Amino acid sequence: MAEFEPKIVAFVCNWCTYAGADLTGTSRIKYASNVRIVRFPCTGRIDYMLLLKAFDEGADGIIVSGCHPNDCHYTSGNFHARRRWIMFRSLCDFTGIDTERIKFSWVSAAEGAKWADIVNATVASVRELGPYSEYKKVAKYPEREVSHG
Amino acid sequence: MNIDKRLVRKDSLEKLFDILKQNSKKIFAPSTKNGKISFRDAEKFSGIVTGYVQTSQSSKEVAFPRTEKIFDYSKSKDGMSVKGIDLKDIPEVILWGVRPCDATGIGELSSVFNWDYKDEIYNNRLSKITVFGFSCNNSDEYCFCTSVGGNPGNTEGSDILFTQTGENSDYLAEIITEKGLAIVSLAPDLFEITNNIEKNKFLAKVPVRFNHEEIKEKLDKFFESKEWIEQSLRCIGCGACAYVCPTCACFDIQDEAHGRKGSRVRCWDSCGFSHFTLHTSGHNPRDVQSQRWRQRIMHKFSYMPERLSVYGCTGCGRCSRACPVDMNILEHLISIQEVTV
Amino acid sequence: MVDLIKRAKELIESSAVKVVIGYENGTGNRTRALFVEKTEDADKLIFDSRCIQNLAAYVTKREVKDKGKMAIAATLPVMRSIIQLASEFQVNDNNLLVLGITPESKLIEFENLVEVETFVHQYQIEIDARNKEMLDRLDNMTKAERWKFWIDELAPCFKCYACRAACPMCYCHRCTVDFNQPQWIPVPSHELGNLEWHIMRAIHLTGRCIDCDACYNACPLYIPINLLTKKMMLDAREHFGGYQPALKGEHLMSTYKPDDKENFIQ
Amino acid sequence: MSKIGVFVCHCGENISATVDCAKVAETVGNYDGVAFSVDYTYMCSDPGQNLIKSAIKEKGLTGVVVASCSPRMHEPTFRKACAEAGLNPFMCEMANLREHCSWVHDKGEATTEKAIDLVRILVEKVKYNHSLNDIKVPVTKTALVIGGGIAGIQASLDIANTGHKVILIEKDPSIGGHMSQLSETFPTLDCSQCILTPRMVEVAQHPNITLYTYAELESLEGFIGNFKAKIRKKSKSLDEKLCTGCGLCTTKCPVKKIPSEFNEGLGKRTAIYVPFPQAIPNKPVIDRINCTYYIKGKCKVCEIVCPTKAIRFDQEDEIVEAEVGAIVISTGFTVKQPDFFPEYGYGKYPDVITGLQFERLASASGPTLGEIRRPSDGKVPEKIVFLACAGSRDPAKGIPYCSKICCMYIAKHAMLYQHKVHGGKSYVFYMDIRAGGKMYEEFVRRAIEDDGVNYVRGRVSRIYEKNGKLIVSGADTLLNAMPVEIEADMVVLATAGVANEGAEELAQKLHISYDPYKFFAEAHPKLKPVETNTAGIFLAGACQAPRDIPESVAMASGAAVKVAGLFSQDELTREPIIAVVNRQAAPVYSSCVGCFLCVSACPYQAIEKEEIKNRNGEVIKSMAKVNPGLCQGCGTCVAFCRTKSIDIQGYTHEQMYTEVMALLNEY
Repeated sequence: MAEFEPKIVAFVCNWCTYAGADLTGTSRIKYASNVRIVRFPCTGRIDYMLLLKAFDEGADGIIVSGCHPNDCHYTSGNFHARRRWIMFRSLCDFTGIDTERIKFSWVSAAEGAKWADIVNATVASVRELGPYSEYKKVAKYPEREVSHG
Repeated sequence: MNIDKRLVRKDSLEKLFDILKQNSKKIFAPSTKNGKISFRDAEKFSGIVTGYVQTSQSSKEVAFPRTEKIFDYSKSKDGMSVKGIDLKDIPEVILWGVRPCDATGIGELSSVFNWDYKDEIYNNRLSKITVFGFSCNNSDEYCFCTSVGGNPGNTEGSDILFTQTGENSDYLAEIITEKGLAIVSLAPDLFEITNNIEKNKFLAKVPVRFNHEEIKEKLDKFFESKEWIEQSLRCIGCGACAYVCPTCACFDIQDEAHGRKGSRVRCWDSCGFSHFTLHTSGHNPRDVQSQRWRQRIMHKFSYMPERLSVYGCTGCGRCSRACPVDMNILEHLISIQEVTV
Repeated sequence: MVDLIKRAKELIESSAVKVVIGYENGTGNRTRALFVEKTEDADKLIFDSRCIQNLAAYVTKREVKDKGKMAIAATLPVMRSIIQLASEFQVNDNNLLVLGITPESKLIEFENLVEVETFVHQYQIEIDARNKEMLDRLDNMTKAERWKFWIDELAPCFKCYACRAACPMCYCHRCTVDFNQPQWIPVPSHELGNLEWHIMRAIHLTGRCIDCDACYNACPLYIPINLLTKKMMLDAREHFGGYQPALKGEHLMSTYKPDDKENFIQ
Repeated sequence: MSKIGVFVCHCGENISATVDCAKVAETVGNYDGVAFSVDYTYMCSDPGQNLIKSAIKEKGLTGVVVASCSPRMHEPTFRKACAEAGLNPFMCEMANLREHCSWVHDKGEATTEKAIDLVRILVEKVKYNHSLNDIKVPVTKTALVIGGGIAGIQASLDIANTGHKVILIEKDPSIGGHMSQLSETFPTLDCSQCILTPRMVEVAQHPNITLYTYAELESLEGFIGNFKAKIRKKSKSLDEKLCTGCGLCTTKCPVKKIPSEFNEGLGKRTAIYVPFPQAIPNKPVIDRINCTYYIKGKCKVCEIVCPTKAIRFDQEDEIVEAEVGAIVISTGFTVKQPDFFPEYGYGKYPDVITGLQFERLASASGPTLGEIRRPSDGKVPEKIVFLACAGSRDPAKGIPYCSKICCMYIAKHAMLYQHKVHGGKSYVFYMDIRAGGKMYEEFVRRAIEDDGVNYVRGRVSRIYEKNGKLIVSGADTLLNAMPVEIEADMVVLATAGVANEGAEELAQKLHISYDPYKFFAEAHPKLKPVETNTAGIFLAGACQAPRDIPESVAMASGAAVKVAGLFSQDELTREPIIAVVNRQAAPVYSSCVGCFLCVSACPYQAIEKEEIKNRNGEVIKSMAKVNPGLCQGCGTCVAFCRTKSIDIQGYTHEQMYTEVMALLNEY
């Protein structure tokens, strides 16, 4: 059986982390190809429901990343996002959703290397955790997979 | 067929349960969780509760699940392929401990699923259900089966109806249908021949509180009444009444899509919800709660008898018990009867 | 409650208000909401320890609101709800008069919502021992146990939305679950649909819930969903300091502090 | 039905070296709604762009996905190409196959798979894209400058010189600000008024500048290009048109003992007064609090002596309304007040003074005509002590920041003292000497080396009086914290520069943000130092943080350029990536319930209350409305809205949801 390849979805802001990931590219720093980036204007725009949707659809891990505090292009979107994450994480933890599968980070446009590190670390830790089968079971994920071969 | 009456010893009930289990029957019976008695898959006889007036949810879910897949679909370049659910996968089920009002409800539900289109999935589920009715020895202030044509020992809808003959006593078993007979044939020894037992004296006394025919007639001229607003001011518009009701049959069709694949599912819906009738345009013919309350009563006591020749209410009283704000349907029906149009 | 009946009669008679929302005796030992529009109906008003329904849910109900100025018999949780509703611009002094009922069951009338706020702020929101114990039990579980606990507890939920309907803060005309382009929360009441609905409900009530337990009391299936909002309230307290509904307060979740804790962010 | 065109770029070999571009194009070409799919060496080249343009025309494409480099690089290029072919530019999306895929992963199936995923996400997203049009906002080409110090003066002149109208308002009777109070300026020691007053005159005479002194902002509404300001012109009790500024009234006024604000309390003025001789406008105002007529109801000496009968005792405040397109805030700063330093005896000992007071003593136009004489007895101090960081850099005092200008002006003060008092001894207590700036360090060294100022590194714990001397008791940290006591004749405190009183209220009126010290906040600490969070409102000078003159002037010119840039067009064009609140047919109108939590979440104060009224004018619904002039499109409101009533164009609920679905499912 092939080694488990985690599916990682990254929700990033346009101005810092997306640009940071661009810099990773420009700097030709290699990282695991398991991650797929979804671009948002700002972390403030990231709806917590989208994180759940990613798990619904079979993601094994999630990265949420934006500008460092005080560096937000929109001055305070990331502060608002952070407060939401605090409560969202707390609720996830309380309901038993695996918060170890959701990595939050600040990656600036200058931190190309940090982006590669974040991705690699997330892929490694999710690989360790294995497929998120508890959630997939509730989301009837495998059933969907096999129903039409 | 003629109703065959047998005696089942109190102790034989567990034996019957075990025999049915040995015959790999799935048994749904009332059990308690979080203080609520509901029909659940019963593994052991000891888990089954007795002596309850009514389960908090009706047994309709076994025939009409709150969520059920109708078909799977997938899209490809060659077009769309649809795969219906395999009816063979639907299990044979014994519904144990159904009160006569619920058993009657099954008939009312069936009339909705068969009046024009014959709903294959529903009918298939129904065909695989054997209803073990249990007559009511007790009732409470919410019960009003007798006002809507039922009674605590009504055989309608049951395949077998058990009536306990006094506290801690044996059961009178009325074998009503072929399905019931089939059960008897699995454990013929447990069903003893008996003299004619007068079951009525063991049944709960449920007084007749209103005349449903009269109510129906009244409702025909009652549509514009202010009474609806008065009655429903405290209604908060949830769907608890509809979801515990044995006859409410409203459903929503949803596509759960995942890329090129997906499933179409049917799930319960309620006319009490404000968005139930919301049009795309933004217009909502039942814009306020009083209109939705009116719809609930009219549907059960006017539209259904008119179109399907059945009443949409079995008098089980569940909606009143479940209502978080004490909307008591019996009280409101009585007041409709009393109000002069 | 004689004082309340008397006051309700005066208010109706003088047309100071069009409707007084209070409690009356219901079926069996139950109590329920009463809407007094005529003085003679005021005699049906009662108040005792059974009266726990949060009547604030009615002040945003269209058919009640449309009657004109309302007065409401308000216990502490109801008053808290009203302050939160006022801070969200749903009620104001022009459309609502509060007839307060103190924790000692005394009638106390307020000139305006500012006075209600002052009164309410004398009391902290406390979680009762039974629920505290449940929360502790959950805290001591492993993540997997908590997951199982909630999947099992939420399994019977058939999405009748009684919790939503009974909650004074769930006054939105279009709830997120009613939003279908896209369909954020699955409509069916399967495991996923139930989990996501209750997570969303808890998040939307974070910083707004005043812990009246109306959701739990309304649930026809006794699902302990109030634990979710209680936990959110406790955690919000821990992270951002205590909160009380306030007329001109900063909303907990639509504001921030530059030094909010972020030890989980890399 | 969508007709999407997908254009996969090889970027020479930058992408194709690790990604099988042909396979990407082929796979995606099979997806629903994809009408055209092709790979090509260089999509950004002319032939590449022509490929896109002709496909749009020939295939009637409704959406385009260019799978190439980062959208941060070429999104404008491809959107423009689409527009040229007649497709709305916002129907074009870019999949980042280079920076996010080919450059960071090795060649292989997984990399090509990822490339396919990235393209698929955007193919599905673009199906939900809508044609968007740039937002046009008309511009009123008049600027409002608030505060007539050097920053306000510079900004006004710069804007006025580009040919645009300026309204300059100043709360005091004269423009000039703190700079007009200064004696000489560092590091050149040229006379402050000599360089300032010509500018003041220029302001007064400039045809494009309307000057309102003794005036404050009452309220502000509107948004970039379209502000409506109400200005309160406080009553001067004077008909300015008739007044010739002869000054007779001020000489005859019987109330002569009012401490002069201009002289920082070291001189006196009359009740009807001109703050200083070179004031602009050089016309008096009556200080109603101290005027005998207003106190007792009689006097009117000024009215009697006025040759043009210009005095108006019954004059009332006047509210002037002005429509302006941009605003420059240059309200400056203030210094910490005396009661802040009980340990230094300020207020208790008359010879403990502030730096600003010293400026007045050293000024040729000051109360001592430029001679350094101490306030108590007018003696020339033989020993003088300067304390740096009086309040600044002291978290315990609530001012953790450095006031920035003090190190330089202390050096200047000490130097001026040494120049004026031959044989005098001066000491400076300092924490660090911060003299970053052109010729600044050299200036400080001159004070120490050429003029013999004694610099002592250490803090002063207290100042007390003994035998007519001020005992300055501190420690020299460079000498192992050896206690130092100096018997001084005069002490000058370099008091912390702080935000003006009322800065908070002004910020709220203007809907701009401020920092914890109540200084106005810039939009970005590095890249937008003169912008505020509110589009169309700019900052200049010390209202943003303590600033020296060259910095204030530079900021002012920077702000002026921003204003001029704004005024260079008749209409503002803004990207339509902004939030919108949904609107529906009656009776729903909108799913918004008007809780206005979004208002507190919005960093730009771009959300306002909209009331929907029926025919009788009764409000039937209150709901949120996004001001397209102010919204910057961050989407913070979107994630807050419980009813999902706000959406952000270009990143809608449907688009983002679809991206996540497309990412994890087969299509």
